[in-house]
Amino acid sequence: MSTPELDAGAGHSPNQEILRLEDVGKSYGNVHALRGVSLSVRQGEITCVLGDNGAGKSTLIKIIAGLHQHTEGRFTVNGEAVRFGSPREALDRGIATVYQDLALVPLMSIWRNFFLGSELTRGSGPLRRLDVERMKRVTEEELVKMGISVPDLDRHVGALSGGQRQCIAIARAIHFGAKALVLDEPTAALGVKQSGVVLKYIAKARDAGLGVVFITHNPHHAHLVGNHFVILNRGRVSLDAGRGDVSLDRLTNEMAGGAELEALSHELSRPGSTPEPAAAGRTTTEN
Amino acid sequence: MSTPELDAGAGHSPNQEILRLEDVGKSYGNVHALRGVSLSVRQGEITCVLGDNGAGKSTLIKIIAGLHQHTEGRFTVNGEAVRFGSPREALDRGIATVYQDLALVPLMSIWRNFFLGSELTRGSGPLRRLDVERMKRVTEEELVKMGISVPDLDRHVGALSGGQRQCIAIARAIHFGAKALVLDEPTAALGVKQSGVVLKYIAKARDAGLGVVFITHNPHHAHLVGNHFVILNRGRVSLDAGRGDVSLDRLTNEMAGGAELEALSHELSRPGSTPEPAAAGRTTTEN
Amino acid sequence: MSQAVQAAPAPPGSVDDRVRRRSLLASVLSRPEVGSLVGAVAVFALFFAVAPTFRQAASFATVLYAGSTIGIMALAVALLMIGGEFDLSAGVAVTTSALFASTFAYQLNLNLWVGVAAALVVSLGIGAFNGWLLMRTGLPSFLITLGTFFILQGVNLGVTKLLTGNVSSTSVSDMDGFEQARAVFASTVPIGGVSVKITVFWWLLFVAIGTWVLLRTKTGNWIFAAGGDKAAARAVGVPVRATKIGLFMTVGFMAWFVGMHQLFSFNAIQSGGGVGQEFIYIIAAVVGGCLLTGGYGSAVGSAIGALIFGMTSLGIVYAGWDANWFKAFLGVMLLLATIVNMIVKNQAAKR
Amino acid sequence: MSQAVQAAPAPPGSVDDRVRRRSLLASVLSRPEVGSLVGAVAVFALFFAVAPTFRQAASFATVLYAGSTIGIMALAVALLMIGGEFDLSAGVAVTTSALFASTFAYQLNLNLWVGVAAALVVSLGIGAFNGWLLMRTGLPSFLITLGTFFILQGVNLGVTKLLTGNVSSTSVSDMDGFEQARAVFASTVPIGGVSVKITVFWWLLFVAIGTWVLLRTKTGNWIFAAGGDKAAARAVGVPVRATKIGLFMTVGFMAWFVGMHQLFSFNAIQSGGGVGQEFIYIIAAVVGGCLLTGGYGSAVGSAIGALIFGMTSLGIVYAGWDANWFKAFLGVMLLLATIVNMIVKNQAAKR
Amino acid sequence: GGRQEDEAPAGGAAGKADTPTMKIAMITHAAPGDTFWDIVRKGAEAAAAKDNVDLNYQGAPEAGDQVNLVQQAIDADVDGIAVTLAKAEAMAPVVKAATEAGIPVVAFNGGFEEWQEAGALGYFGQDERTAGEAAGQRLTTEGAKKALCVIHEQGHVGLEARCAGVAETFGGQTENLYVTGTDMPAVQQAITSKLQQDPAIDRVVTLGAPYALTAVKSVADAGSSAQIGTFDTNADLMAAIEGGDIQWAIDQQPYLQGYLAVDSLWLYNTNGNTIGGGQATQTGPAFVDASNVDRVAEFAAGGTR
Ligand SMILES: Nc1ncnc2c1ncn2[C@@H]1O[C@H](COP(=O)(O)OP(=O)(O)OP(=O)(O)O)[C@@H](O)[C@H]1O
Ligand SMILES: Nc1ncnc2c1ncn2[C@@H]1O[C@H](COP(=O)(O)OP(=O)(O)OP(=O)(O)O)[C@@H](O)[C@H]1O
Ligand SMILES: [Mg+2]
Ligand SMILES: [Mg+2]
Repeated sequence: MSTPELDAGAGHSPNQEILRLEDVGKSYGNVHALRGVSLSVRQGEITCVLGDNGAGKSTLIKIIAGLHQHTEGRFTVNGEAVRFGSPREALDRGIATVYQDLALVPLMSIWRNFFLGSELTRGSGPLRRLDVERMKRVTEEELVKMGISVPDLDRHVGALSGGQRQCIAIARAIHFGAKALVLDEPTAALGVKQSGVVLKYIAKARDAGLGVVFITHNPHHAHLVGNHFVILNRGRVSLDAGRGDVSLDRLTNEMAGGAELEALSHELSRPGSTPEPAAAGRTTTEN
Repeated sequence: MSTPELDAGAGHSPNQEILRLEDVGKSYGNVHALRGVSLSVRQGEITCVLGDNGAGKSTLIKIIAGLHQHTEGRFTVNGEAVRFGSPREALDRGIATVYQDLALVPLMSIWRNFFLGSELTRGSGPLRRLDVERMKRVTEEELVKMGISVPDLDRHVGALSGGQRQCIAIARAIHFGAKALVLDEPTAALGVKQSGVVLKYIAKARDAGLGVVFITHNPHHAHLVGNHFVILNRGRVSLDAGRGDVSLDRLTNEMAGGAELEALSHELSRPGSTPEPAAAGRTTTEN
Repeated sequence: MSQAVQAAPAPPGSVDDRVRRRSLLASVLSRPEVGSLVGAVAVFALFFAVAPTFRQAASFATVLYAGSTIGIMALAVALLMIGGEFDLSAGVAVTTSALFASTFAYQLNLNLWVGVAAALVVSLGIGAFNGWLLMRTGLPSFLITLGTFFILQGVNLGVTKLLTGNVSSTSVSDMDGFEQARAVFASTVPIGGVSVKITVFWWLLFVAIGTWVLLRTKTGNWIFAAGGDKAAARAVGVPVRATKIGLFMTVGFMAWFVGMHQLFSFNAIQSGGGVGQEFIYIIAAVVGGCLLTGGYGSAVGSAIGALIFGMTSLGIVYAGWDANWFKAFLGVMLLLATIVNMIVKNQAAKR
Repeated sequence: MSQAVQAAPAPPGSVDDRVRRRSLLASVLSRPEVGSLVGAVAVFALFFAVAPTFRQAASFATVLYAGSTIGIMALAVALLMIGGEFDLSAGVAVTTSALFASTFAYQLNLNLWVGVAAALVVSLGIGAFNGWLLMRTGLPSFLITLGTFFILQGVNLGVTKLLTGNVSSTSVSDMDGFEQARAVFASTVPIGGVSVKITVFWWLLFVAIGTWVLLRTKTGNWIFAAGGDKAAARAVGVPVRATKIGLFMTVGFMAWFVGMHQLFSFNAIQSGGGVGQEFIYIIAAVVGGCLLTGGYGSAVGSAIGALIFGMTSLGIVYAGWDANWFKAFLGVMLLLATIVNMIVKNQAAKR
Repeated sequence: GGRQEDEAPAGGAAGKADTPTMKIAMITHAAPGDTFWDIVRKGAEAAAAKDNVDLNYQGAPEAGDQVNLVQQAIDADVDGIAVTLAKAEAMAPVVKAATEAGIPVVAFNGGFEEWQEAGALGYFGQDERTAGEAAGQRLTTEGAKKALCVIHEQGHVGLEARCAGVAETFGGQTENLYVTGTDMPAVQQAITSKLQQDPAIDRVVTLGAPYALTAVKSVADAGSSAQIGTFDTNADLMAAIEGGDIQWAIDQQPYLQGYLAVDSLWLYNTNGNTIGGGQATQTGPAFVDASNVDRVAEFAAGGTR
């Protein structure tokens, strides 16, 4: 396991650029979800994409993952301009993705979901068949490493808790990501411990020389591992900075879209004396 | 809006108990998801339910919400033993819930989803009809208050981002919760700003005299607003304490199931020199 | 590589500049029924061009009549499909209702209206039974109503044979109440020299009520929710069970209505009738824009679907195309109509 | 109210004490086909008790034969349904294949095997067309294959009439290659004094292959994924498009096989045949435990479903029950078989 | 209206034979619920009652299913099989299997040309094509110009053969129209539209009594002056012929077909007789029209004509 010397704090990194988006835009019908977004992901670096709800983060990673196609701009992988027709093409270039909606098939078992689309086989010709033993073993190992206990790998994914499902999606992407790893809010449903494990994995992938795109709403998480921060705001890039150029506080403020957060935390920590919050919201049920 | 005097820090609270679970258990087939869980939710208090992934939190709130039935123990609402046959019964007692999977109908518009099951009508007899204007107005107001901009209330919920969807579910529950508010990881997909707004709402509901059950993986969030903390571990209660009895650090440690978190944060903050994390996890794609 | 902020964040809650206002055209185009409406216009234009007879008002009245007999049932089936369920017994239920009304009144020597009322009870009962069994067992409605389909088919024949000794019911044309009932269910209304069947007007009325219920009442909301996501609907307190049973009973009601129409226009009912009609109804609903998976569709759409089906099957006759190829033409026309529908929808989505 | 820790947290990754080991019985019971197997046993026991003829080995061979002709197609239809799609043209496609083989060889005076091979190409082509149009247009398969259904039905009649002047194809019994083809597709194998139709063995073989493919190959994984959640499957790189087209072609292949069986057992083919059979296939698949919504089911289940259907429809005759009530009996039996199925599943879920 | 207390029971009741109970299977190519086949069955049941026969009546439109039904009768080791050979090619092997198993087989209704080759003992009925030809001749003598032949089940051999027969002997033009027999309003609409499209049509020929009655409404709706003839009869049809709405009906005496088929098997088993002596026994075609309708109507009311 190589541990390349990283200059994590610098703006300009000497590492090779794996993914590059230039002025990329995307519309869904009459909604212009992304406009003129530029971004680059380098080998051995973690690019954090941050932003408000509905800012366009998931749309961005869906373009990278080949699920959607951009309607404007250029997208290059290893310097070559691409326009993925399907996620298969992205996977074939070593780009593995954890989607926000997880992309698991509820009625299929855990191990089948883990290896879906990249099944292990043995034998050849007409006798080529799934290597069930090995797939189960690998799945179990990977999940144990993530710190979740799933007693029965033949259980349907639909019967798992939200966090357990998320762990499977993450473990799968980490297992199959060869060049780049794209994670859309991977820690959203995760507990403290699992979140830690995931962050550790992300760091490890970076150290193994992968390019990582990490989307999160948690500035702490982002600041802990990120080399590079891109903040999206209503489909546009509003900040693009290296680790050295932003403090945690600045990041948090940028993400919250203003400084009103301080006030909030004060307000909340004094229960029983809440000052008038903007326009009373709750009414009791009627009807 | 009444602001009853709260003794948020004390273990014994004088407030009236709204919900009470005694030794409640629940099995899904061969999985015993909850065992002997006792819990009480009082008027004007926030009870935080914390715990690892798969600990049984969602199962617990589904029992409270009337979606599942407990297989063991006793569940009382306002002192009366109940066994809800359907969520409608819970709603009729003023218990509103935000489910982890949100319970939105993707092909229906935003305002229809907001009022689903509790539609406003006008006119009477055969002319009784939906009060579309008022429903749209209320929906818009509530969403604006949450700080998200949804330009077109006639959009299908299926076309919204994860966070936007979560906001709708929360706004709905807050609007309809009359006696108790149950929230299952409401801030999971939310940005920093929206999370703040949600916490503010939770505090406001408490101040208005509702009993709140708040499930989260974020110890900061929990500690900011909670009066009472229940930690679930593998279906059992492993900690049940008042606000005064636990510090944020203890809470975090309990939630992470040990002290290994410190090490992790250290480890991660020194990129480029990651020490051996337990058993190498990533292998490149093979197949 | 630190860059300056490129766009100032807009204040929260303000109007989102990313959203272009949808043109009125685009909003109209995105209604479920508009695509099929364009398909219907295309089919109409085609036959208008190739079949001279098709242009006559009298022919149009015949087409409308064909649309109405399919469309009244298709409406109920569409509502049921929006609510996420199927009813394979819908076709034979029509025959059951008609047989029951005539046999009941005949055997007991009653006024026909008593038979009509009793048949309504039976039809609603069959619907309620389907719905109840569905909710009780949790089996897919395909299986439940398939069972009812076979059972009703057998009962229609078995009972008729048992009571009349024949395979069709006895003619009711000379019984008390026949004329009034015929006026309600099966008369002809002359409009500007053209005789239009009364079912056409009933059809319009039912579609109007269906649209009102779907879009403007609680019940409509519940139907969409029950079909779109049953679990979510239940979780927010929608009475899913009652909604679905109600939908099955609506199918029962319409089956009764169409059954009465058949009874009073043909006087006697063949006990083997109705088999296969259930699919025509489903076809009309789907062509009209209903999703088979539930949660999406419209009442008007079902009417347009029925009209497309009626126009196509009669249009081929009006055009004088070779009868041997009838089904082939029908298939091609249906495919074309739905492909037009899809193109319109895609265009709408792009705006 | 601070309480002591009640249970020490278990170390991560260790065995979860909340999970009871499922008994072998419970695991077996939770397979998709087991419920229907119990249903099949119940139906078998019933007819074994009431119909003396049903107990003979020869009758059982007849039942197996009925099962095989439904079951071979039901297998392909079940695979397609697991993959999330329907094929309404499956019934008439059988007739198309048989008509094509005989007409092609007859009109051009060729060896029958040439006709058989050409029919295979045509059948696979129809399947591929269905699949391609489905993926190309994104319309529901119900509509696409409904179009094909009508078109094939029209073409069967139109072409046959055009070429032979009749509604059935000319007999092929005196053409070259007939005997060999008959041996392959429609011969009888004597086993212990009972003549068993060769289709029964083909059926077993196909079901075995189907099971192998579903459970032990990549393709099987993709079929489940494509039907269970198309979007998720695509997102992780499953070739959904190819999988679905392949499934339609499998239906085409089986339609060809059954068509050849019909051709070589009946020598001449009625152009109107096959209509309505598509639902029998779907029924068999659903009774055998396939979900209509896709993503769940089994090959063995489809076979059991076909057997239930065959046993029921023949059993009613063996029992000598009145033909007028045939459908009613069939409906009741089907409902009972599926309710037994459901009870078994619920029991399994509780363990 | 309504049920009359004194309605006579249908069918002729003869004395009962004292021969041992005989099991006979009757297997047709008809779906249940068809008027024509119901009368066939009544004839068969009348014979069965007289001959002390345990009759098992079955029908299936798909060739494969009909073959299976015959095979089942063989499995049940019946004493005789009466079968329609509308799809003679498909049925021949299983008929042979029955005779090889020592079960006498008679053919009826369909298979006028193929019954001997298939190995049946006798044939009772009316070739559909011949019946059609008779109708065609009648149309020609009436001086009709253009006839519409309404087929209520697409691809049905017997129905197609009737229309083909009409086309063959009719001097004028014949056109076929396919309608959905299970949906009466659709039948009415389709005939109406055809009459609107082609006003030259002056004869409508339907292939079943209920469809003839529906055609009456279509003719009225379309304002056409076409006359109506039909195959097969029932009670309402007789009234329509009496009232002049329908000109004639071709009666192939289905009651007789069923009766003779069963009776001949009984005779063969008890006395070695073959009705027809190796020749086909024709049961039609006979025309019912204004001239003889009163004679037939009486029995049609009982459901046996
Ligand atoms: N429908 C079900 N059938 C079977 N097992 C289930 C089902 N739902 C949940 N479980 C199991 O019950 C346990 C508790 O699940 P639950 O969803 O309550 O966890 P949770 O605490 O909410 O976790 P998370 O934080 O990941 O949401 C898990 O082991 C899960 O796999
Ligand atoms: N399929 C779609 N059709 C139409 N609009 C869409 C679709 N998907 C997303 N959008 C819109 O595009 C915008 C960006 O959505 P996106 O999912 O990328 O946001 P996000 O940054 O991932 O938000 P979140 O943090 O809530 O997940 C939102 O306004 C959303 O409503
Ligand atoms: Mg997102
Ligand atoms: Mg949960």
